[in-house]
Amino acid sequence: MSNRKLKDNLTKILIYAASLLTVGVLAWILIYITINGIGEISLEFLTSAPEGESGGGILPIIINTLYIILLTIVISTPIGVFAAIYLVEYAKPGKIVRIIRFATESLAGIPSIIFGLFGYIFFVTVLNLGWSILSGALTLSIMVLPTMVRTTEESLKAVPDAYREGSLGLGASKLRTIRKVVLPSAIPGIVTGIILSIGRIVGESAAVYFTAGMVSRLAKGFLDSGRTLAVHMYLLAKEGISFEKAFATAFVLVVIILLINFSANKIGASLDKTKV
Amino acid sequence: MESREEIRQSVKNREDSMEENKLQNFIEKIVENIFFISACMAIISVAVISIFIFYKGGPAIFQIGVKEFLTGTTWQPLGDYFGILPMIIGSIYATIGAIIIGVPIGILTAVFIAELAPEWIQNIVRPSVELLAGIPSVVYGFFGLLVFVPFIADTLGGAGNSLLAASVILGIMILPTVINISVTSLNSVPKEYKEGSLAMGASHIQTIFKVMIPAAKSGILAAVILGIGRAIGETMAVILVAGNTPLIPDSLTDPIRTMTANIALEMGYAYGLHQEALFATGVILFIFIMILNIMLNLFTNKAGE
Amino acid sequence: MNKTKLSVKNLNLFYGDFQALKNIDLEVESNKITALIGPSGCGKSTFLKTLNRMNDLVENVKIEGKVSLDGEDIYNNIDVIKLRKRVGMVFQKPNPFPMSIYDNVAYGPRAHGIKRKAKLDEIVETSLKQAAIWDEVKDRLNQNALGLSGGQQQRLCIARALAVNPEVLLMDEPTSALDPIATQKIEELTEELKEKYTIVIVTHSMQQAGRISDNTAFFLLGEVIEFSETAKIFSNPEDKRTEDYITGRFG
Amino acid sequence: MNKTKLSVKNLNLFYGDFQALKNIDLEVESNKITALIGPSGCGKSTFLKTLNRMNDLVENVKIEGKVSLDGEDIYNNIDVIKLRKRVGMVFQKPNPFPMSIYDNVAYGPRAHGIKRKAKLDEIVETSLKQAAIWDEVKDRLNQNALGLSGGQQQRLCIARALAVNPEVLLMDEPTSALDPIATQKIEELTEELKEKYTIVIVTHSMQQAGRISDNTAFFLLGEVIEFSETAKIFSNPEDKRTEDYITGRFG
Amino acid sequence: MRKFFDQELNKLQESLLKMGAMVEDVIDLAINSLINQDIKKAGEVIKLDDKVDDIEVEIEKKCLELIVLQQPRAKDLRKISSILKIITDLERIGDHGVNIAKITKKIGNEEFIKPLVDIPKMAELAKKMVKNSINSFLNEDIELAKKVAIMDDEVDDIYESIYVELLEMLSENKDIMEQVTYLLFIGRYLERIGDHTTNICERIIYMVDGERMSY
Amino acid sequence: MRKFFDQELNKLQESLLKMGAMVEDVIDLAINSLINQDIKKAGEVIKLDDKVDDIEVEIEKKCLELIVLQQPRAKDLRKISSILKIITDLERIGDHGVNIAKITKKIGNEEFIKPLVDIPKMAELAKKMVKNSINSFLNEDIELAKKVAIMDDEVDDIYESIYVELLEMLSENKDIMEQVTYLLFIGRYLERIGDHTTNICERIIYMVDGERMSY
Ligand SMILES: Nc1ncnc2c1ncn2[C@@H]1O[C@H](COP(=O)(O)OP(=O)(O)OP(=O)(O)O)[C@@H](O)[C@H]1O
Ligand SMILES: Nc1ncnc2c1ncn2[C@@H]1O[C@H](COP(=O)(O)OP(=O)(O)OP(=O)(O)O)[C@@H](O)[C@H]1O
Ligand SMILES: [Mg+2]
Ligand SMILES: [Mg+2]
Ligand SMILES: O=P([O-])([O-])[O-]
Repeated sequence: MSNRKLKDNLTKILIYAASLLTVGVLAWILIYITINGIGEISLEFLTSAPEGESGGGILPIIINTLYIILLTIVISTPIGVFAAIYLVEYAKPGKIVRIIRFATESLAGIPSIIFGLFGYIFFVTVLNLGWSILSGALTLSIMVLPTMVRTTEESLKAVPDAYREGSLGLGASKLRTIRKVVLPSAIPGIVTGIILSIGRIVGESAAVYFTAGMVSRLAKGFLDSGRTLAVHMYLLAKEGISFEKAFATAFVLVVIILLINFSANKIGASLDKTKV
Repeated sequence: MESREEIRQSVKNREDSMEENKLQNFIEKIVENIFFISACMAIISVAVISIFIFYKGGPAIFQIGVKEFLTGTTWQPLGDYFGILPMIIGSIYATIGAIIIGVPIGILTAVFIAELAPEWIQNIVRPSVELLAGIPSVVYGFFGLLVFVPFIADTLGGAGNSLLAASVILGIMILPTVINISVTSLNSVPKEYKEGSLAMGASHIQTIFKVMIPAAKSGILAAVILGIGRAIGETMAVILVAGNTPLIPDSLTDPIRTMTANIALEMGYAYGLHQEALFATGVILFIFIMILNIMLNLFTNKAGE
Repeated sequence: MNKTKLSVKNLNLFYGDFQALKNIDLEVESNKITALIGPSGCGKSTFLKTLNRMNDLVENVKIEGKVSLDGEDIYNNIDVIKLRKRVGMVFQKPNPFPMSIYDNVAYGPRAHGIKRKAKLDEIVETSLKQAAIWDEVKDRLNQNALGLSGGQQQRLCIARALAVNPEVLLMDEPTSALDPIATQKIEELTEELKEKYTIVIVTHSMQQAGRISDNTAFFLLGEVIEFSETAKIFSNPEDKRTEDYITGRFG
Repeated sequence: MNKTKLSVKNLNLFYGDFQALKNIDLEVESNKITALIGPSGCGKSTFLKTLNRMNDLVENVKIEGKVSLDGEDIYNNIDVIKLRKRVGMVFQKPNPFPMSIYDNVAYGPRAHGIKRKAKLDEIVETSLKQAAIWDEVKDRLNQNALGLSGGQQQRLCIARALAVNPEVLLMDEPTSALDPIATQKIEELTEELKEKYTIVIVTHSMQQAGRISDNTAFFLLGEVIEFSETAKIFSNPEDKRTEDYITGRFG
Repeated sequence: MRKFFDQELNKLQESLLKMGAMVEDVIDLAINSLINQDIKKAGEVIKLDDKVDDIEVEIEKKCLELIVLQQPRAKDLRKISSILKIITDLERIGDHGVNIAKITKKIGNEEFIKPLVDIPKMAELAKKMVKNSINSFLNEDIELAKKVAIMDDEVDDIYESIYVELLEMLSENKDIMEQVTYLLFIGRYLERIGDHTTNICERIIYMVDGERMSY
Repeated sequence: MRKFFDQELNKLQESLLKMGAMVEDVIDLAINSLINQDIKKAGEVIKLDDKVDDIEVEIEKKCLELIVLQQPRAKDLRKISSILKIITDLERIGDHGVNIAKITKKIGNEEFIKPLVDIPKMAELAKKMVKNSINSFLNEDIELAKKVAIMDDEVDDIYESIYVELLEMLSENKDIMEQVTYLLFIGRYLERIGDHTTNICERIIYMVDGERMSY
């Protein structure tokens, strides 16, 4: 009996230690970035363009990032949602579905550097879009497609079959059933998917680095090149140009991510129709 | 008489609605096809990616020679030496290191979150872990560069940019993947199992390790495989802390260069065979990842049964 | 003999190679409650779904034989949507849509093209009244239907089915997810509904079949072993297997 | 009066501010089947769980009063693990662990430190025999328990509970997820088990309480309205509310 | 609540009321035909009793149906099982009516050895007892039921006095032997009818209180 | 299957068997005490009948309990409801035994006007009918049940002949008047016993076949 208690207690100690470590590392990173980064943050830093080697702010870079986010979401959301609808609502179990699923999963597992390579070959070179916001967005769209498909799929699957049967049983057509009953219930999931994708886009560096280029100015259009926050930060750190500005950029990135996470939860919850 | 009139009327109504329905059926068909094409985008993407990567990188492998390319230990693009064995080994070592650090901690933390933590602590830890997942990898790299690298240099000697630093950073980076998926699969273990075990007088810890973790086994395995994928594919963070010397490391404190780093570092200025050799590195990486994906697929399919 | 509403002739149904229904012959009388009983997996739900072609949704189903509604073959050249409007269905677990009570009831009529608010209001009110739930919800029609209790939800689902003005109501174990009190309310409701509708109900509970149905069909391994008046089935069944089942000496 | 196995005195239970059990007094007799009936949410499951302290798992529970097993207060200075070994539990949904049939039954004894294979073999066999499922599974003890049918799973769960050699078996609606035939098997099993064990069973089905129990407690809104011999409760209850409930004229 | 069941139970009670009324008619008719020495009427009694038998079968069937289909419990079941028992008694009362009618036929036009006073009085009492017992059932009126039991004592007393009187008359005039035995039997039958109503009342008290009482 | 219910049903049938045996004893004892003019024994009949009454109440209670707790259906319910009816008949048979015993007391030591031949014969038959009816119930033996109904005809015939014979004797000797009426009543009671067993047999046929038959 006490043997069992001893074992139990030792195991518990291990578990607590591991958890403490996890949370500790996170806190450490956040605090470290905050302490070192917050000093450099100023209105000017946020509202001016980079200058020279190490001067200036990050406004154009923030705007480039927003461009890429917007474009990627506009491209990937309909495709992702439609694909999920097909998989959940129409596809008959069989080869084709298995292939689609496998493809989606593979896509999710492909490292961003490969996307970068591919984007570089295909969009930048073959389609001759050059280093541009559009090349970046197209590459990222493929990259976030699995996230979109999967989160939408999950939320479609979470819609009880009873709703579908109920609707069809009333004589509603399939499309109507999807539009009026299934999709509304899946909206929170879809929104979560979008927000998660935004998070990925914001944090992505390798793929963007190869496709959107690294010019530090404001992109003049979708076909113009421009670096994003993550790339900016990588370059600052890698080249050792300015650790202060790198910290500040890291801080901005982290804050954005925090905001995204926070709103993902809130928006998802507020849209949930099944909660009474 | 009246009833016959009624029948006639109802037949007519039915014919009317048949017309209406043909149109509706047509629309439904078209929309379904749109959905189908969207669903095929994933297949198309994977196919196109594979084709282009192999198309660009495949020929180089044969030009260099499969054996030379895979087992050559020297990488000197200027000298036309394109052996990527150091990079392959670097990737594998770093990944193994990440697993050794990240998996046990991750699973134990998952157990803590799913089972032991009181609700208010859970409410702190879970979002923290999600946040950990959201932090851009460059930030990790940057943090590693400024914290671990100097620390290793100071305590263990060497430059600090090393296999160890890469492993630690990757270990931390796979934590959220391992934790989140493990927690999800632990939580999806029916609470009936837990109740059943406790009701028989098994202790909570016994219950967790004898019933819940085995029941969540396939989910946890999937988490580990995804973690491996993430570690092997990570680029920017690794570049920042690994030292990037294309040599096979002898010790934990030696610098390493991973396949991903190899590509990212030199792509900017490479041309000709050099550039193709980088694409070829991508091919090898791609093959690694595909093998992992297939393994993952096997596991998750098994879990579904 | 009363008027036949649904007539099933020599029906066979296969899921792939597995024959789930064998040579079913059965006549559902108008304005009666017909109960389907039998052990789990004997094909009750499958049979019920053939009556409004909900089986069309399932893969790999093959159906032979004839099912006719008011004499008209429902598997031949008929509009499924119209059929389902005429033959409504209520499911085992209450499944109101995650929308307001009003929208739930108005869902069917809207799907069938009714748009006028006044008309919809009227339909919603009469349907809810028929389902004996109007008084409980009339002050909160705009609240989410998921906030209702299980029994209320099920009555709402019945109201929703009634809103498209069906002729037949199919119910697949409509009370098995409910507690005894809610169950009783639903049972009483069915008694009242049969004045206007023809009801076919699958039930796991023989007691329930006894309490509410006029005719009972006993299913076993995909066959209808016995079909006759409920009182007869329960007090003096013809077939040994029926007797064994209803007296609990089965298997 | 027979021997009292469990005695509950003036039990009050609160979930936060909500009082789920009010002043419960109840004596469970040895080697008898005691049924708990009452409308949904009246506190049957909650009460059952107080008997082996499964409520300890719930946040924010406050328990007052005394529950004693063979005269010993189970809320005072007692090892919960020992208690649960003595007071086993079977749940509403069959919940075999996702492991082999053998391992399921051996789980409890192993958790309590029995390691010898021969001993485990013996326990597994006798438990499965007691649960009347040995013949059905003896040739496939190493197969996954999830491959069994619902009724078999539930009997396996009973065997699993018996394997730790309890004195009392608590059952929370053990047949509500089963079809009538599986239900009957379980009911018969309980009849046999009461020779050796004391059984407390929650059931939604009054019929079931009638069929198998010796004593019945009727719960309403957290109170025990009436507790006496089952035959008495069903044929001549004292309290108007009990009468209304069991004759279906409630609420 | 349980509207349908309550409706069915009401129907059943109505049938019982009807059966009771028929049985009263049987007694009435039997005694009338006896008093008026109306053999044709006596034949009608037998026909009416057949109807009583039919309605008994019908009620019994309905009771069993309700038991099997509606699972009555507690008081509901006591009610139905009471009906089951009551109809047996009523049916028997009807039979005794027939027994009387049969004697009427045998006596035929033969003059009565004495004016029939006590027998009609008993019959009147018996009828009243039947009526009261049915009413006390319908209204669950235990007091009324107890009164019936008291009336039965009265019936028994009358029977006793008839018995004594007839045997006295017989000892004076042995020729009336046959009619005396007939009248004795009739008295006996009426007395039995009283007993049967008493049985009914015992039932009612059990039904209402749940305790079986014996008088 | 339904082991517990079947056990209970068996117990119930055993009780019924016991009740049948007791009722036979009642008849036996009653006739014996009559033949032997044993007033003490006649007193015992009344005591024994009280036991019959007790066991009837008990069986009835058990039947209702089974109905309420076990929800019997189809043949099970027919069986239980048959038992419910059968015990009423048995109880009534017991009562008739008591009636006979009461007469025994009244006759006392007074010499019989003729050697009792037919009455014991009837009693023997009646006993056999009771036994057979119970047996046919337990074995669901319709043939046997039908035989009982035939035996009842025999009983009726004997009663008829007793009646004629007694009235003849009476017309020869008017002094035996009182005993004649007593013996007539006894005949009548035995005849009623026969009727009750016939009722039981009708029941059995209904129970087995599910159709209510009338003989
Ligand atoms: N979609 C399907 N594909 C293949 N087999 C099926 C399918 N649906 C049902 N079956 C099989 O058909 C048989 C009849 O199923 P059905 O659901 O009609 O039974 P049921 O009588 O309604 O049982 P229950 O009482 O459990 O609801 C079962 O053996 C079942 O396994
Ligand atoms: N963990 C909990 N926290 C708060 N309230 C609870 C909790 N569990 C149960 N309750 C409440 O306590 C009351 C009794 O619940 P309990 O589950 O015991 O009812 P029950 O009689 O078993 O009902 P059912 O027949 O539906 O199983 C209910 O009102 C329920 O909402
Ligand atoms: Mg079903
Ligand atoms: Mg419960
Ligand atoms: O029918 P009875 O002879 O008992 O009055």
